[in-house]
Amino acid sequence: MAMIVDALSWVFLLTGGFLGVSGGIGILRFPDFFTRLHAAGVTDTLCAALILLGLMMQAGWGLVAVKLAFIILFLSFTGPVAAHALARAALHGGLMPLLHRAEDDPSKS
Amino acid sequence: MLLSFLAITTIAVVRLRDLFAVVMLFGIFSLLSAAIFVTLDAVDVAFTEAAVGAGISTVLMLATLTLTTRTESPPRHGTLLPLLVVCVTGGALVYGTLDMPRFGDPQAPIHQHVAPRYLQDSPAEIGLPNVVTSVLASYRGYDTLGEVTVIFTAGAGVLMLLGAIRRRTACCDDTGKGGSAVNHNLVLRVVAKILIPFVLLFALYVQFHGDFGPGGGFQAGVIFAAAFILYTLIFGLAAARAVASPGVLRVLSALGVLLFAGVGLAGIFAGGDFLDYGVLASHPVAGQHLGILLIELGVGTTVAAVMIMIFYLFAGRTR
Amino acid sequence: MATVLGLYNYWIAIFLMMAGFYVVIAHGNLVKKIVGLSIFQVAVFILYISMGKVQGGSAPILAAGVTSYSNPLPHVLILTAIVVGVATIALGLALVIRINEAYGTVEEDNIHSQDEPE
Amino acid sequence: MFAAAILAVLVTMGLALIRAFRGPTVYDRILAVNMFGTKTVLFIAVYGFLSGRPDFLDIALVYALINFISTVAVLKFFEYGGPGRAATTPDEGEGD
Repeated sequence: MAMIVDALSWVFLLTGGFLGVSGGIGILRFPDFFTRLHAAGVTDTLCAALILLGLMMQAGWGLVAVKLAFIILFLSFTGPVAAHALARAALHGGLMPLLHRAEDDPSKS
Repeated sequence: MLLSFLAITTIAVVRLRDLFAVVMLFGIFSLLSAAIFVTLDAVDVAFTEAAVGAGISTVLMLATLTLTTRTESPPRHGTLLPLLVVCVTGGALVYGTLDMPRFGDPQAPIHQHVAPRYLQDSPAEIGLPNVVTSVLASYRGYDTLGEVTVIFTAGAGVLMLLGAIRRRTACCDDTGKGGSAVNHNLVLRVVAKILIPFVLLFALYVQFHGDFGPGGGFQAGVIFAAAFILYTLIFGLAAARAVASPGVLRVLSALGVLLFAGVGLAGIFAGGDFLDYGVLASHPVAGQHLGILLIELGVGTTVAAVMIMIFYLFAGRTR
Repeated sequence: MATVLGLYNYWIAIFLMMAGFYVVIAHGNLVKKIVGLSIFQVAVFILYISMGKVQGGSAPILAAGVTSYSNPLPHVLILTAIVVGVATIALGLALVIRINEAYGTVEEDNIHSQDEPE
Repeated sequence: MFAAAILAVLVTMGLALIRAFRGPTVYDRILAVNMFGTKTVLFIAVYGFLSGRPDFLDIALVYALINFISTVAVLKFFEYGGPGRAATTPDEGEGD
């Protein structure tokens, strides 16, 4: 049982790390702001949640796990909200999505 | 850790650009330095730097930027001379470090003097696990009282500078608010409503848990202020003023300092020295606990009140 | 090589300090100067904290089973210094705002040139 | 394993940093800072485990909070400021 939890937490940590890096590459490589927001906003929350979940499994029950749960809760509230506010502000500020480039580009965050 | 350092240096180099970007980079800079403090075992410091450097000062700088110009005018005369001065000073300092003990050396002089005493005796004398708190509040209580007074004075100074001319901006203050997209953003409002109570609760936890883990009055005060800043940002200045009016804040900021000093005086009246908490209760350790709790409360009150007050003043100018 | 590694933290702190110093003396914009000032402050913080670190030590919060702690004294000093630092910055920014109201600019050169004709 | 996670986080931090330097628009910079903040939270959490004393997650919590607040603050002030000066906001704000 302990080994399963351990292996699962490793999987979570690694997946989280991979998502983080892919988000980082995305924020660097994508052509315009909204696609970058898409890359960052989606991966960011999931990556954080996965890594923290992995840590939670390593920690076992206790105050540490509860604190980690709070951080996950907090991040999953604030991350998307910040991304949403950012997209709105950018649209409001006159930044238009890059529509003509390709058909899969119009990014909704 | 070395990587983070490297990143910092690049930031420091690249930061010479338009002011808005400078402030954004400064936010990153604070976050990075706080992460470095964590790796250097200074968890309390990281706590404070996170809340203060990344939070409050970035917000204040942004407020200033909206009041002044966004870009820096390029013409500067003679960058060569300052560069020379800086290089010479830096060279001298680097030369000075050659004599310094190596990083992390346990035999360095700094670790031989008072620190071992704090580490060894404070469990018996104060009885708190967090040595930083016991040094801050008890052994170095005078210093901390001085710091709190400095903060109070700074708050009074900002009040003098920015609080005076309210009449001209007062008209816009009422009409111009509530308009922007952030204010109308339903998602933000709802989430903020959910989050703010938890933030306040967390501030209280930090305040009273500071004896056992990282935390204490300074950090709790700043977090408390951060909650109010969030409220002000989303619901507008008038709403925040209705919750915590500037008058109340002024009284509170003074009250915190007075509480701190009052605990010190109580020590005198109880037969000990100024800021000697051992005499406040029947048992010295219990007295220390009580004293530290009270002065941390004083610190927290002052810091929170002054920070909120400063933010109100800056925000009041912005409108 | 050991020297370089052993002093790396200090050198980075000095580099940051000098960067802040350079911004303060070479730039005319007052907001920029304040940013430089706070960089300088953070550099001092890092210098102090690196001096307090003990190799193999742990955060100075007493716990069972941990024997070596980093030095708590610099932490205390810097803790209060940070809060005082932000108070200083707030005061400085308030001054900048008032200067901007009085002169209509935050560039040092423009302020000087406005002062001179009087 | 923690080391791998922390390495991933550090790499992401670096990438976000590059975007913050280059970012053509202000929003790119805000996005990069926000992302950087999240990664800092993760860094601190994982580092706690790496160093064997995972009791200091309060700091990570504070970071998450501060990061959110500063993002909101940036957006707020940026909207008020608009591209030019701040002084002209009242009518603009009402118009929305």
